Amino acid sequence: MKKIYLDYAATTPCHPEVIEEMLPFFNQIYGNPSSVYQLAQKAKGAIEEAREKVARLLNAEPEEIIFTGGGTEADNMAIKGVAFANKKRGNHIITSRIEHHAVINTCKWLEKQGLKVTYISVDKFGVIDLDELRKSLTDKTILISIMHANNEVGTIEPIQEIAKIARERGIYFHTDAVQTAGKVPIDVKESGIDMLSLSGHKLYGPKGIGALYVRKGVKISPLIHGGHHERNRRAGTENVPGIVGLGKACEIASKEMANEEKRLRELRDKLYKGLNERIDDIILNGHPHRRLPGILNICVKYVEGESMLINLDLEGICVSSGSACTSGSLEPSHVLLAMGVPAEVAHGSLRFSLGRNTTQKDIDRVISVLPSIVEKLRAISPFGKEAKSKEYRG
Amino acid sequence: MKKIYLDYAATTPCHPEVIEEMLPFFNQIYGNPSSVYQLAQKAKGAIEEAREKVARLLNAEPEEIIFTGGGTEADNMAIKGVAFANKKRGNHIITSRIEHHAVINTCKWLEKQGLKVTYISVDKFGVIDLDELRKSLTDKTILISIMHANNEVGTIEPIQEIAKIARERGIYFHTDAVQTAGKVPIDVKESGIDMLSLSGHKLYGPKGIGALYVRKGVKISPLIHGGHHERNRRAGTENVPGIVGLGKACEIASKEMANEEKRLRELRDKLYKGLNERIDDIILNGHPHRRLPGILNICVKYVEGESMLINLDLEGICVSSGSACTSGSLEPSHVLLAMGVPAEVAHGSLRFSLGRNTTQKDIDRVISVLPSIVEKLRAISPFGKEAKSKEYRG
Amino acid sequence: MKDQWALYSKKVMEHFKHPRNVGEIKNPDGVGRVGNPICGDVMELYIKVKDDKIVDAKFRTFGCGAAIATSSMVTEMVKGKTVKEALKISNRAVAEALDGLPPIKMHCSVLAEDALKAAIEDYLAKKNKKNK
Amino acid sequence: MKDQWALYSKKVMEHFKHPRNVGEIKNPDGVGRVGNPICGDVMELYIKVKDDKIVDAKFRTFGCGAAIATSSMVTEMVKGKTVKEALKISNRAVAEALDGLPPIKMHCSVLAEDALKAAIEDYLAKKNKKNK
Ligand SMILES: Cc1ncc(COP(=O)(O)O)c(C=O)c1O
Ligand SMILES: Cc1ncc(COP(=O)(O)O)c(C=O)c1O
Repeated sequence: MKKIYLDYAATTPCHPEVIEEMLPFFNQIYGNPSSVYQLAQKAKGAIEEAREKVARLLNAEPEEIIFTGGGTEADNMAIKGVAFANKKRGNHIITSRIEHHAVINTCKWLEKQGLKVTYISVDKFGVIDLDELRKSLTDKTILISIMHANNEVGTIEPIQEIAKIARERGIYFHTDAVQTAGKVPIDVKESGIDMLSLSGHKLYGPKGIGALYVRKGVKISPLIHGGHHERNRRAGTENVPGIVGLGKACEIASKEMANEEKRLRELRDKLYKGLNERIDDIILNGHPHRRLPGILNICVKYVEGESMLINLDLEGICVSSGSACTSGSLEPSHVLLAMGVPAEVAHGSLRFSLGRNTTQKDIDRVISVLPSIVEKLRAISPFGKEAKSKEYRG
Repeated sequence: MKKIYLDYAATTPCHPEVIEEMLPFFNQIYGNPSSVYQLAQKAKGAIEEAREKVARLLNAEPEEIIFTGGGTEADNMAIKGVAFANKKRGNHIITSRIEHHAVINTCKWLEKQGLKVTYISVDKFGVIDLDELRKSLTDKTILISIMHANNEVGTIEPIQEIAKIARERGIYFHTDAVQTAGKVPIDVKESGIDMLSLSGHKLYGPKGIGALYVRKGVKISPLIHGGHHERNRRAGTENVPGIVGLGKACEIASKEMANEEKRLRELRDKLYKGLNERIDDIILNGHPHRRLPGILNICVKYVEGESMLINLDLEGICVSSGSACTSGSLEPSHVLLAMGVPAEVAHGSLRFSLGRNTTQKDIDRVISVLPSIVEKLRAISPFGKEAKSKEYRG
Repeated sequence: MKDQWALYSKKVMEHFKHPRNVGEIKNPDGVGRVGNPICGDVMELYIKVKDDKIVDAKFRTFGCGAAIATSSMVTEMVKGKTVKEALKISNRAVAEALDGLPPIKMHCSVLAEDALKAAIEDYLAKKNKKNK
Repeated sequence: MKDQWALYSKKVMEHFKHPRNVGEIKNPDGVGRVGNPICGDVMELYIKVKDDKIVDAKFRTFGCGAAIATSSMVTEMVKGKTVKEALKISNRAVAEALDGLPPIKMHCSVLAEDALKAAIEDYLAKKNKKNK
């Protein structure tokens, strides 16, 4: 059975050219980039070339790119880095209710350290409330951290407007672009972004590598202390193969993004249309068009997400769910809740995320397989009989 | 010209079996370990197997192993983790003057955050002063962090005694074992170690992956916040290939360590003997026998380290120097200075570190090549004429 | 690497794929409903009792794979048992009968135990009423 | 990947491998000694001056690759120059003549400039004394 992978927002396979590019750095050009001899300087050179490629994807300067151990580390570094380096300027951070846990839990930790954090609401499409954001600004605000696009529903936030608000008040603006880098165009200069996180494994690069863009002049302190690596901003022997792989992935993305964006959007819309025609009581989550091209998030009423997901897996189809049960907590997706989706409906969410290898055939297969899975589970569900009736609380 | 790599303490090439083991995880078993479907659960399973292998190398329990982005991150996590989680118990940390910058600069940063840090002296062999350590204990001491073996000179510290002192007082003991893991036996249970850092790329695993052993019951807070990964102790999508590679590297090390230790010790001692016979005015740094098997650190008087190093590179020989000039600062090795080596002599240090692929022939080559390099540089040096004279301040 | 790494045991998957005793019992002797749709799992368990023995059991469940499998398993386990015996079925027993559950899913087995207890209590309450 | 990634340019390596003008000048007209062994680099620069023109220059250096190469280069550059012209040789000019130095090594070129200045000052001081 051919696997149909529709969870590209969770992680992506490495692009074959990425793997090829990385391989020599495991046991041929293996020198420590901090060393002086040629074997090491070649590794150092490869890092600098990768840095240029990452910078080019964002229209940044190479010196503004800091390699990290992933997207989560980049988020932590940006937020804690600003918090610790700007204590004298203030102690207030603004973020949103729909951020990734890498941002939310970092903010929660900072609250325990005495900082104040405001979590801005979103509308039913998952778009940040700009008025609420403006009103929550104080003299002590040092940072606004709002994601570029949400990882569950794909809604793209008005970051250019947010950047403007931040810049007018002399507040730093960080955006978690882990889901958007390499998927939609980003221009840090034009957008007025001060800091931006991205992650290798979301754009066909390897896992365990990421980058933080930090605009020249932004004051942040390191998250990881030690040697002089990354211009004293992130210590630790560089993950040379990972960095080289991320560089290659960014290079490929720069070239292929425009075509891929269009292709995925079409496939995704076909998928939704097909499912919507064949399954009753499904809801589209996220903004109808200001949304990442590859993401389709729906709620299927009266059934729970994981049980659909496992049935799909039995058919060789890999998707994800914002369902609580996938993480072992009882709370369903904080993103859907923030968008006003009732908890019992939110439990029935499914996220399809399309990518490089997704074909029309894959989409057709899902459309043909999911309806009978839903039917079967609704037959087991105590709410199944309520389908189409008004009794259901959803 | 065949490369002679003698900088295994800086980094190692990946073992071929490590690369082989990692490869499928780049684009075959590429699922995100947090996902539910089989593709992902296989990746999760591979992580847990790797965790067992790392645990076995240290005689730890698998749940006590946390994967990190490298040795530096592990050191940061241990020290900051204890500092932030034990604020109520105290604010004093004891470490040594010869720690890696990953430890020293983390401690310096904590000092800026208001903590107190004592840096213990070492004797001329680089062995920690246990009396000074005992005397510096206070009611507020929450952590002792002393490295297992020093990365520049290879001296092995009396960690069992230190662990005992710590345990008697209910103080946590962390050891940076980045240089020793996989090189000499470690038994965390028997030694009474509470936390231990190791790094993949020092033991023929990949760069950008490391691990922190944290004994059950030790209270530390995460360094990187976010998702539920690593039992809520280190957030971020797992670097699956890296983790698998580290696991394999630990498995190989468990098997080969004993033989390799003996072989390297012999080769290293031959190297020293050969150089000492052929070059005047060289000094052995580090403990004469309580020292890592693969490390030979010498000072060559009247010449500067980097200039030797580059001449050796021209002969295809890769070594390292504690010389200031390799890092761009003017201070020579803090380790040699702490051991009482005069600064002008410390500038002439060379570290040879032997490993898996080192042969007798490599050693012979170095012995035949280095003397003429030293001779040439001493002829250029204004102190060359002082060689063997008493005038030289060294 | 081990041959098979999976979230659920083969037994869990067996019961998930082919759940036993799905549905309702008309005129049941006891019904238990536990869980909460807001928390993501709800179990309804129906029992038919004859001479103090559970002769039939059925369920409906809204929940994850483990919730469905434990529901299926618990209905299998109670059939033929006396009410007293059935009351002794612990969540661990259900989990074990499924060759184990992942730690984060153990709460599903608790739910199964609770649903069974609730159904039996319902039966006992009704019986008491009748006897009075 | 670019063909050659290295710490030093080919020119630096050329001068490092085959440093020009190593040694001392007997009865020099000027000597400059700068740097400090404790900091890891010391340069000694000797000049011979005839009719206000530097006719010979030699050096001895304790230091890294860049220190040796800049010493070699600066001695080459001053030869044939008048004292006044030589005083205008900046550290940047030395670095440029070597096709650049890595940023962390720029201080070596400063040292070369300083050594040259010190040697010329020594020459001028001696000359002044003689002239008095
Ligand atoms: C003793 C010691 N500690 C820590 C580190 C840092 O480890 P990593 O390079 O994996 O960050 C190193 C090596 O660089 C080391 O030798
Ligand atoms: C929006 C967003 N931010 C941050 C992360 C974390 O990145 P990483 O998995 O590289 O740590 C992810 C994905 O996991 C994400 O989707």
